[in-house]
Amino acid sequence: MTFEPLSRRRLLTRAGALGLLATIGTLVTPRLVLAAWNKAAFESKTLPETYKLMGAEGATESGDVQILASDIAENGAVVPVQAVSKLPDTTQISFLVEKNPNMLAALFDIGPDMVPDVTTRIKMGQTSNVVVLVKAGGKYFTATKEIKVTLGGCGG
Amino acid sequence: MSTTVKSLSAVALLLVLGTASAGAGEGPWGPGADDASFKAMLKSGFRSKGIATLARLDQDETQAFCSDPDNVSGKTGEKKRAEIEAANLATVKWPSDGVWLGDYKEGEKVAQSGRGLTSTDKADMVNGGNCYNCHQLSPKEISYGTIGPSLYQYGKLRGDTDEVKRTTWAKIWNSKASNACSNMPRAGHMGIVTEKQIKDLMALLLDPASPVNQ
Amino acid sequence: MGNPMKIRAASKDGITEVKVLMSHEMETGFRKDASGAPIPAWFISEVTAKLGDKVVMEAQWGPSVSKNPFLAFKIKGGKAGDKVTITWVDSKGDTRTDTATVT
Amino acid sequence: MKRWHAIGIATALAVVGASTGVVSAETDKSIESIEQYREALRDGNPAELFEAQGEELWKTPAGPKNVSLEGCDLGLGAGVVQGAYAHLPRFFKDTGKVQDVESRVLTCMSTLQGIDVKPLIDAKFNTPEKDRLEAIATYVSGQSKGVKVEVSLVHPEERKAFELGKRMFYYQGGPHDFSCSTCHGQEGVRIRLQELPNIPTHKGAAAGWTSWPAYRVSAGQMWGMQWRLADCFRQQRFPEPIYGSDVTVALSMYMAATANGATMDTPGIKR
Repeated sequence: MTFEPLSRRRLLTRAGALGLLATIGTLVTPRLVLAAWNKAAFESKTLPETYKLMGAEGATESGDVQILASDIAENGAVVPVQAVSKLPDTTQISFLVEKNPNMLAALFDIGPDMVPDVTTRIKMGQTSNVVVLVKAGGKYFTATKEIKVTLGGCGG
Repeated sequence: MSTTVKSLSAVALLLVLGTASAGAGEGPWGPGADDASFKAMLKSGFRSKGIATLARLDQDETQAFCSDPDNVSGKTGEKKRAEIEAANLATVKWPSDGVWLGDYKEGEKVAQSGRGLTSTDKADMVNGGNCYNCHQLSPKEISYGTIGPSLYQYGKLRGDTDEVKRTTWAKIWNSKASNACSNMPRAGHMGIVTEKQIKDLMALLLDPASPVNQ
Repeated sequence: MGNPMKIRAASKDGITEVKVLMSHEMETGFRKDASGAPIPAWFISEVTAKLGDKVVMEAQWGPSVSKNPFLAFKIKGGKAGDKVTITWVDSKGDTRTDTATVT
Repeated sequence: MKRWHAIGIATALAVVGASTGVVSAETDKSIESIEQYREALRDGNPAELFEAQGEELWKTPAGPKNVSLEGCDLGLGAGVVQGAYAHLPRFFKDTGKVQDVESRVLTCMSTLQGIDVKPLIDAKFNTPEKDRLEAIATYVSGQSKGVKVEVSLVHPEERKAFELGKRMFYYQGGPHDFSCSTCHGQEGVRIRLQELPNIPTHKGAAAGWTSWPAYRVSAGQMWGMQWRLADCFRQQRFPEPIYGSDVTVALSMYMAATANGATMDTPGIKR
């Protein structure tokens, strides 16, 4: 991928132009850490490396993290996934797909005003484990689920 | 491929439209769907695109017969049906070197692929057999269709006698040889797959080592 | 300037549930066009959600979020009449902001 | 239909021999899981984005005459969009033809806006020109969501379109001998994991007709019935049906009238 994502500063400048300037005061609360787009993590090609670049080495499986998704996706282009954390002080929720060329799909930094319950839709190139990685109390926890991607239609 | 289809399309549409309603008076169509109106609609409604030329709308005798649901259901056309089956059986080309079975692993690939011969495909691409679209074969593939019967354990249930091989080969080469209006394409006869691909499909169905027979 | 988002925000039992549809190609950079030339990556890389003036969520996305992205999340608090504002920025620097009223 | 189905399968079995070993428990589980997947998609259908675009296109002045499509008569009177889709296709006096939503919108673009629609008809799918038409069809269909399908067969041209559509449905051709009926003429069958509506029945026609236009998640595209039919024909290995042509409208008429009484659930979302 050859592009330069906007720096946080530029985002804020743009956002300011859009009338978000008034919120700067809120943005600098310590809870919502404003990281720049983590290019290295999004472009890394192995799970351990991605964890390392996210500062999530040593993440452990936790029953308090849930990944909700159907066992089979009818199409890999759109796979609905929901992550729920029951851990106190959850500040980040990420979705990773083990067998995608780049594992990290999406990362959500959530403030104290959020219920740690996020749903999105991701692309999967093939049947794979999908990992929800949660940061809570400064530590990382995971939940993993295999989602089968099927071939549909007549054209395949 | 193109030669087969061309020779088939040589059978004029006119003949087709005559045959379609043969034995059924006006056919099962209501007012307004007479042959002339239908033909005009086809002519104005389609255009050639890529390898899918307008000639593909010209039917052979089998297609014309099977475009009448009364013929398909057996309500009409009993005698014609037998003639069509005999004519299709006569088209079957048996393996040129006497070898029936190829490589089941290659056969699995042919069975998986539904590609080829559409208006967006190139003429020189390798066509698929479309098998999984309609049949269950290897139990490892959960995404299979049900328009055709399950072929899981096909060989295991039947053995590999010459009779089974002949029947299976004929079914793949020209499905209409045994069932005039089968939903299954005439894979060999219409040039959809090659003789080698059919051998590989034969192995997928009949080789004891094939995943189909586990 | 992308096409408008569709935002729904509904408050129930002290929780505001927000659902967002965004109009975006989300090109991975791995695809090729008809002539075989690679189609460059182009995707929403950052999403910000606010309730009123307060930022509640900041997301970073890669190109494996699906085309025309869907996002659902829950905010503690919020009541009918409050405003929910979503802003996205994509990898070309294009951006879009839309606001919905909580029902 | 029933009889055909029974005979077809019986013959197939006679040829192929008895067939056992279907892993049905696993299949049921797969189907259940796919149903969950589809349910998850229904909550947040990107088709809404296209509906919004279509509405804007409908209401924005365009073409040499610089007028909007708001004066377009979709059959319920000039400017009435609400419920119009549920009554299409229908016969229109001004054109002397039976028209579906797409062909009717083309008429309005031509007469009201003064647009030369030939390039729009000839444009490929998945181009900005065609996407605008799809968006408009999506908007119009959304204005009939929840409305009962009520297509008239009273006018002789409407009856004729229905009968011609029925005949086309069974028409085989191409190297694969496919007709629409090959896949859509039996009850309870699938291609791969995709269930196929049995179009000649009310239930099957309703399942098909009331759920298009639909957002296709596989490619992230918004497909109206014209695109749906064109891609069916592509997969049938037929030549290309011309956008808005009589044959496409006839097939829609056959489906819509067979679905009469069902409730529109558009725009839909599909694999």
